Amino acid sequence: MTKLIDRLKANFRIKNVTMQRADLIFLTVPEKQAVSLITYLRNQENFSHLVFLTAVDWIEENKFQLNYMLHNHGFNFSLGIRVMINRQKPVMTSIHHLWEHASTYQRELKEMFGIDFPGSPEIDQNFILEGWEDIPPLRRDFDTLKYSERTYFPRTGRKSHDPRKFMKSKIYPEQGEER
Amino acid sequence: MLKNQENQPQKLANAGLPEHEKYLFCDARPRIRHPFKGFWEKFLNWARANSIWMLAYGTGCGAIELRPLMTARYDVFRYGIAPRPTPRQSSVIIIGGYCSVKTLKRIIRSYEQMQNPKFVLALGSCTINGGMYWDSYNTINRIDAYIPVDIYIAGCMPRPEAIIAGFKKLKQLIKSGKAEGANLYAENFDWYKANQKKIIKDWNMPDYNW
Amino acid sequence: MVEPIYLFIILPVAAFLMGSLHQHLNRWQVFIFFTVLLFSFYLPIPWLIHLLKGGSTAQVFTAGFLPPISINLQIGIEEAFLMTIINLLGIMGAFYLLHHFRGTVYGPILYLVFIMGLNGIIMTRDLFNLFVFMEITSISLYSLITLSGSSENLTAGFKYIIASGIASILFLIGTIYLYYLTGTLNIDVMIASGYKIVGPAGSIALIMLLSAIIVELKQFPVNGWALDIYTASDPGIAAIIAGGSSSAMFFAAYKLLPLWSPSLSSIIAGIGIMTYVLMNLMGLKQVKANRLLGYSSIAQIGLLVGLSALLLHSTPVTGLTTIWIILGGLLINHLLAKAGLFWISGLIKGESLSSWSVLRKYPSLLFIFACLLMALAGLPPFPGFWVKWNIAMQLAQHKQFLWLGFIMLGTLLEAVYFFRWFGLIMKSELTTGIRVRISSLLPIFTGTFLMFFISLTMMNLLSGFNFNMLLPILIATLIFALKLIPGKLKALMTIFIIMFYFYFLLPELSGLYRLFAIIFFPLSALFMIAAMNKPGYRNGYFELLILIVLSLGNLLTSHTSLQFFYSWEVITVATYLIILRGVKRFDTALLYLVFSLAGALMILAGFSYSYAVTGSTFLGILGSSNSQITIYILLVGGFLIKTGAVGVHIWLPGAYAETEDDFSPIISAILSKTGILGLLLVLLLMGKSFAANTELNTILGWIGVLTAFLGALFAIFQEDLKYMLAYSSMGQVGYIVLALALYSHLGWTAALYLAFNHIFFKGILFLAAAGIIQRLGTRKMYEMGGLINRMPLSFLAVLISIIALSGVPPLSGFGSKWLLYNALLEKEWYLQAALAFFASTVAFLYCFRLIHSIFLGQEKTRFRQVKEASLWFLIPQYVLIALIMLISLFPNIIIEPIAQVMADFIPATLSWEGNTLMSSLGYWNGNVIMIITMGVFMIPLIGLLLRVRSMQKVKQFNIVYAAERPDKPETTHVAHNFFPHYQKALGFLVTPLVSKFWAAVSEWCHTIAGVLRNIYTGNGQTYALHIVFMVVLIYILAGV
Amino acid sequence: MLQETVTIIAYAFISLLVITIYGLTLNGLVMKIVARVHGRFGPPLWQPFIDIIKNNAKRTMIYHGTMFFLGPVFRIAGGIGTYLFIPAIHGSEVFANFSFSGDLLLVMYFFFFGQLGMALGAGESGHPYSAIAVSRGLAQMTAFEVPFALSVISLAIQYQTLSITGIVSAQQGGILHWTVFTNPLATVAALIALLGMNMHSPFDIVLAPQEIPIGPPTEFHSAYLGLLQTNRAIFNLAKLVLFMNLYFGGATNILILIIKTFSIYMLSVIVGVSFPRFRTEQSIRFFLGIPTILGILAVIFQKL
Repeated sequence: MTKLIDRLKANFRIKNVTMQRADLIFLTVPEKQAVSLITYLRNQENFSHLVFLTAVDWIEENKFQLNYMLHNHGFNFSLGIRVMINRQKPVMTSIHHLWEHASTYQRELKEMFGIDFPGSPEIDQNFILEGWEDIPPLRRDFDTLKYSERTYFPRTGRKSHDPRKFMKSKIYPEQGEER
Repeated sequence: MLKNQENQPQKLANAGLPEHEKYLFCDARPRIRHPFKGFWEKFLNWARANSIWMLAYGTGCGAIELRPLMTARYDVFRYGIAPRPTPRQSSVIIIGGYCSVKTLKRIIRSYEQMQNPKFVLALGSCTINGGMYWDSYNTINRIDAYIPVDIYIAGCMPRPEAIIAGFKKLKQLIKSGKAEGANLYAENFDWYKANQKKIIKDWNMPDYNW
Repeated sequence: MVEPIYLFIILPVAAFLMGSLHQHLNRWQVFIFFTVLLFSFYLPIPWLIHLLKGGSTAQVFTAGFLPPISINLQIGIEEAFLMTIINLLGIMGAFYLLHHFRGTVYGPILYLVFIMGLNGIIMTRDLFNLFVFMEITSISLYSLITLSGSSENLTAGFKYIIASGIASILFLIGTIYLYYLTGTLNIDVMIASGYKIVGPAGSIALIMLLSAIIVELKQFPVNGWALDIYTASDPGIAAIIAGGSSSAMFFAAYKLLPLWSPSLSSIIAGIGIMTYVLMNLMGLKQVKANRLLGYSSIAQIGLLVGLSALLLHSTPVTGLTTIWIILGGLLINHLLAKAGLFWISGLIKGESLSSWSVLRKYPSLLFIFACLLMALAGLPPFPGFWVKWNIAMQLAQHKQFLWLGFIMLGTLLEAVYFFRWFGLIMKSELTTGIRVRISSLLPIFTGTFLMFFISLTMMNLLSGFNFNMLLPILIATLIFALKLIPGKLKALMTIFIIMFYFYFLLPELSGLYRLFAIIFFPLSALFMIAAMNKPGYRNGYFELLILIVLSLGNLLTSHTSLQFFYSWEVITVATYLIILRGVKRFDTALLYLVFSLAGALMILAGFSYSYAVTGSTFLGILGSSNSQITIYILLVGGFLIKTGAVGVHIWLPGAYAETEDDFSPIISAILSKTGILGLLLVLLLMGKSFAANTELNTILGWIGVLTAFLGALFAIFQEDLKYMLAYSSMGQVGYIVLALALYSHLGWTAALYLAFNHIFFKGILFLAAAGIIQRLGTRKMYEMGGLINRMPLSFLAVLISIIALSGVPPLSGFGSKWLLYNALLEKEWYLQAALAFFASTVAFLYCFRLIHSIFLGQEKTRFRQVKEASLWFLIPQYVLIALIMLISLFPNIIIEPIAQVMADFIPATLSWEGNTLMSSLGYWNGNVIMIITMGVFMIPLIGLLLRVRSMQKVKQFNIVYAAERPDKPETTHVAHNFFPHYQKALGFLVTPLVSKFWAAVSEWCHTIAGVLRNIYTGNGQTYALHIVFMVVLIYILAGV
Repeated sequence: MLQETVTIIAYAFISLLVITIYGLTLNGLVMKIVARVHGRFGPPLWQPFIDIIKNNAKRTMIYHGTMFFLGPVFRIAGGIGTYLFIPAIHGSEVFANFSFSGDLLLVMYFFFFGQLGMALGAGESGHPYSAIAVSRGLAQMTAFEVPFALSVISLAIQYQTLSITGIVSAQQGGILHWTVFTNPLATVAALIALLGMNMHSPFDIVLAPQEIPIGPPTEFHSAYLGLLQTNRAIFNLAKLVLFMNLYFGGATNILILIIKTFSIYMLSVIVGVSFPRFRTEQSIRFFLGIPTILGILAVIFQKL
């Protein structure tokens, strides 16, 4: 697999190669090279399977990290591709022409993170949330608790317990409530 | 007990629908249907209590608990309870656990398509106060803000025995003439509708799904 | 009376004068030309009158000698007649050619010589003289053809001169031999001394002569050169060749006919009729109008030759008049019609068949064209029809059934390409390119008018004048003349005329015929109310309708099979034209015509066979004991085609569905009953001892029930509303056929009850369909839906009619089913009963699909604004509903008269007990059933009505849609491919095997025609080779 | 005359009432039996009565249009009519119903009256499932009517009458005179057809509770459903009584009627609980296969 990485490094600006497991490597490419790298992997290196496409919100660095997980069934080997994109203007090139189902992931990302993939089919349609009007809910600056309290008529008198401690106090009350 | 509705407008605006679709849906307002009085109503309530048809619609994870109810182990058919595939013919809808906004829309539709008298049985903590999803951006916290609930059954999830107990309680309510959720809904229709519309943003259906 | 010899003086003198003095004559030239032609036309007329009055045949002897030394001319009735028409054609042709001859002097001269030659061929009784006149004709003709000097013309003329040269040589050698043997050149003497023509020399002489005549007559296969002439030469000249030269040559052959031995005669007959069939077969492949006409001309001459050989040899003297009329009629029919067609072709610039569509801009020319085609195809009211009828009768009388079959095949093929052409003209794109000149039009119109006149004469001669037979045509013409009256008024007039006719007709009819009169007249008048709906003049529609309906009356009143057949053909043609009016593509109408004509030919064959054995065309008894099976098969087969029985049904759906919406009810409800009438008549007239017992009835019954079943099965898979109804009609008529085949009182009562019921409900359905289609502009059922709110009245009508159709009590349909099953069980046709029951349950499927897809389900957005169907459609529908309700409540008012009529033929097995109808197996009281059904319906209805206050009326999208909302009405309406599971389970039964079969038949015909056509290479040498081959072949066949 | 008419109508009412009560009880009993087969207790015997009362006690109803409104009325009129044209008990004046107005053919065609009306009502609801289910139901109906028709024809040959009363009286005088013994092929063919008519599994794709919620009645509720349920009891029993009359010697008193109809019904119930479901085209092929051949054989044997 190191050969593969070497081959990739010859043509692409690969950084942060992390060997997660024997069969899983993560690497980072610049936004500009991402799609050509993926296309190369799919067509030349037999990474025929797009396992998933997700995002991570690095709010502190003002970045979104896109994770493309590709899988090569011949070697039973997965390759994670990290792409850091701008958080202020989150736009990424769509890869639905490579895998049709990528458009579903992209719709989800559009809805949950607000990352746009121009040209992806049905990208602007509702995916899970019907008629969401607030900022995308999986961004870290979205406060779900506040939203829930504001929206969903919270019932008063609700109490939260740490299940472990609570059950312990229920089952072994003689040990005392708090330790 | 129930207010009269004479002073309210009889037609609904159906503002959520585009203009060219308005003719496709009925725009009548639900009306309060007053029960009979005395023995006759008691008799009818007895029949209603002993023939409870529940809508076979699993709205959440709790639906898994309904299956054992109908099979040999718990056999709710004994109590005159039977599943029914269409809301038109059902008399009780069971909210099976957590309820997202998307599901709520379908619940409202199904509930409104049921015929008066109709009852609601809500299972699990999530329907009561959100349960473990209480701070989620997409799970409602309490179902009774949106449709009138007759019986809450606590638990996460409630066991079939608990559900049977809930049904028994519902039967008592019906027999005593206190399960008038449908009329309550009609009476406080605007309040319920406002709550529903507050969270369902793309309201692409009529105000009342006849 | 002018001596005919002057003809041979005046014509050449005039030609000589015109040739030598043409610089001085100028305009007088035309005058001389026509005067001379007029003289030649006038010359035979006094002779003809004289001879018709019973005068004796005149002989002209030249140079004062008597035969065998002299050359003599003869003017008998045949000669006078033929000369009259040929010279008439000559004048008309000359008139037409006037334009063509302008600027040349040779044209008129050659023309005069040519005419003289023709007259000579006809009149001369001398073999050598015949040769001379043939040479004169061919040389003048060659010059006429090559007059314009184009290379095409020259090639064609050259081929012609080669062929006629070979023919001349053969003729000359034959003549020399004959002279050697008999010592004379006079034909009469030669015939009289026929015993001398023996031995190898004699037979060779006859064969040579025969071959020459066959070449000159352009018989198959030695006619390649002739086709090129027809294609290449000027249409005016082609007309003269097709009409004049061929006729004269035919007469030469006719004269020589007694010379030949019977075996040679039969070779001639064979060659003639084969020519007729094969030329018509090859005509199928033609795309050029003139060549097509050439094929047809050759075919017609072949028919003439074949017939004369067949008829004259088998009956030397007796019945000669009929044979003369046949041959003369055929000749004149061909002559005028073909010349007319060639003349029209001269007006049109394009060569291809479709370029004639320019005629659509000239309705009168189009009318003439249609008349000429019909005349050639042997359809009434033209001479061709009478000829066709008499050919069949005569050939049957002489037991020439094989030849009759071939001739019928040829007729059918001819009709196919002619009417395909007509359809092409009516339906292909309008072309431009026509030059209309008065001088060209005059002969065309005169010819057609003459044809009507001759047809009348022939009718007079053959069957006696019958005003009734003309009445429909006269009234239709009358209405046609009132061109500018609005359509609505015409519809009203039509209705009144029909009812008036009915009023006068009814007292003349009795029993069965009266029932059919009720079917045909008041009900079709009722359906015609729907025609009030359409704006505009609708020229042609009402004329044809009234032609059809009044001819239906003639069917009922006809006493002879000729009258019946005449009206039958009129109905067929008029229906074809009316279908062609409505359809978008001509093939549906063509399919209808081809199948109908084939059926008509079968009927003709049946009638002629019956005539052959009984010697009478009287419609009282058909056939005698040993011929009944054949007659039964022929007639029943013919009528089954009309009913659209399975196997020959492929014309039906298209014809019923594609025609105009307000004609569909008439054709499907009423005209389908003509087939039923025919079947019933066959069964009645065959004689009870045969018809009641024949095993063929069982086959007929199976055909009926299979039609019922497959019709229903086809219907359920149709997406098109009218196609569904059309297939349904086919199925329902299948039940009627089944009931007729039972030959029992109960069965026939059931049949007529079914017929009435079918008219009622199918009328409603087609009318309702017409109303819906008019409003919606589509025939696809899945595009409709939810129309119950927009068209409640139509909905109610359709609802009632489908209940009546499906046979659900309490409406009238159940009565028909009850009668049918009782009859079937009584006759012990158990499996048929089961299949009929299956068919009636399958009918439920399309009934429901019909009403659901159109009226129930989701209303489509684009049809929200449609209004109720037009009142003119609703009025007849509701009259019919009233009738259905009436016969449902009181079934006896219709069953009793039917049962009484049927009891005249077969002892009754039905009995009445109050309102209860009893058969040997069961009982049924329609009245009580209706009351009980109403009762049990009212009780729950009242119960439900008590709850009406708690009800909320909702809209179309307020449905339980799995907790979703429907997206669009178009995607929510379930209508397309409504019975996919049926398709999976029984779809294999509806594979269009029958269509494939007939398509294969048509394909094979075309392929054979294409292969045969290859013998005409266009090369003169090949054509010469053909002649040699033919001589050898005749030599071998003659067996000397 | 008037008195006669009134008497006949009164008798018909009594007959109808008895049969309705019996029919509903029979439905309850069958539910109970099915439950026992499943290893459950099942609902009480009188559950169908309660259900009908409850459905009629619903306070609101909706309607889509006139035909929707009339659909259940057609259906129950069809059920009642069918029953009333069949003589229920041989020799009894009360249970002779209106059998004087028509014969077996009338009954066979009156079967369709309710189905057609119901199909129309379901059609007007505009619900796609209704249309799909009607299409399936009608298709299946055409198929099972074939063996039934053949069987009836065989009977007509055997008894030379189409009158039901006539057929029943021909079977009197001992168990061996019943059609089931004298004409077993016809009986078997008809009983298989009955499985289809009763729309129990394996022929219940019309109602298909999971895929197309209960088929044609998807949109029907409240009092409509009450009518439909009542009809189910009556129509069901009408069919059973017809089969009893045709194949099992009829009944001379109400007890025999109950025993015989119950036994006939048990057949389809037992088959129903034991077999999985056919798709529509499979059931069409099935009915046009062996049962039809049996029917044809029955006809041929009778004709011989």
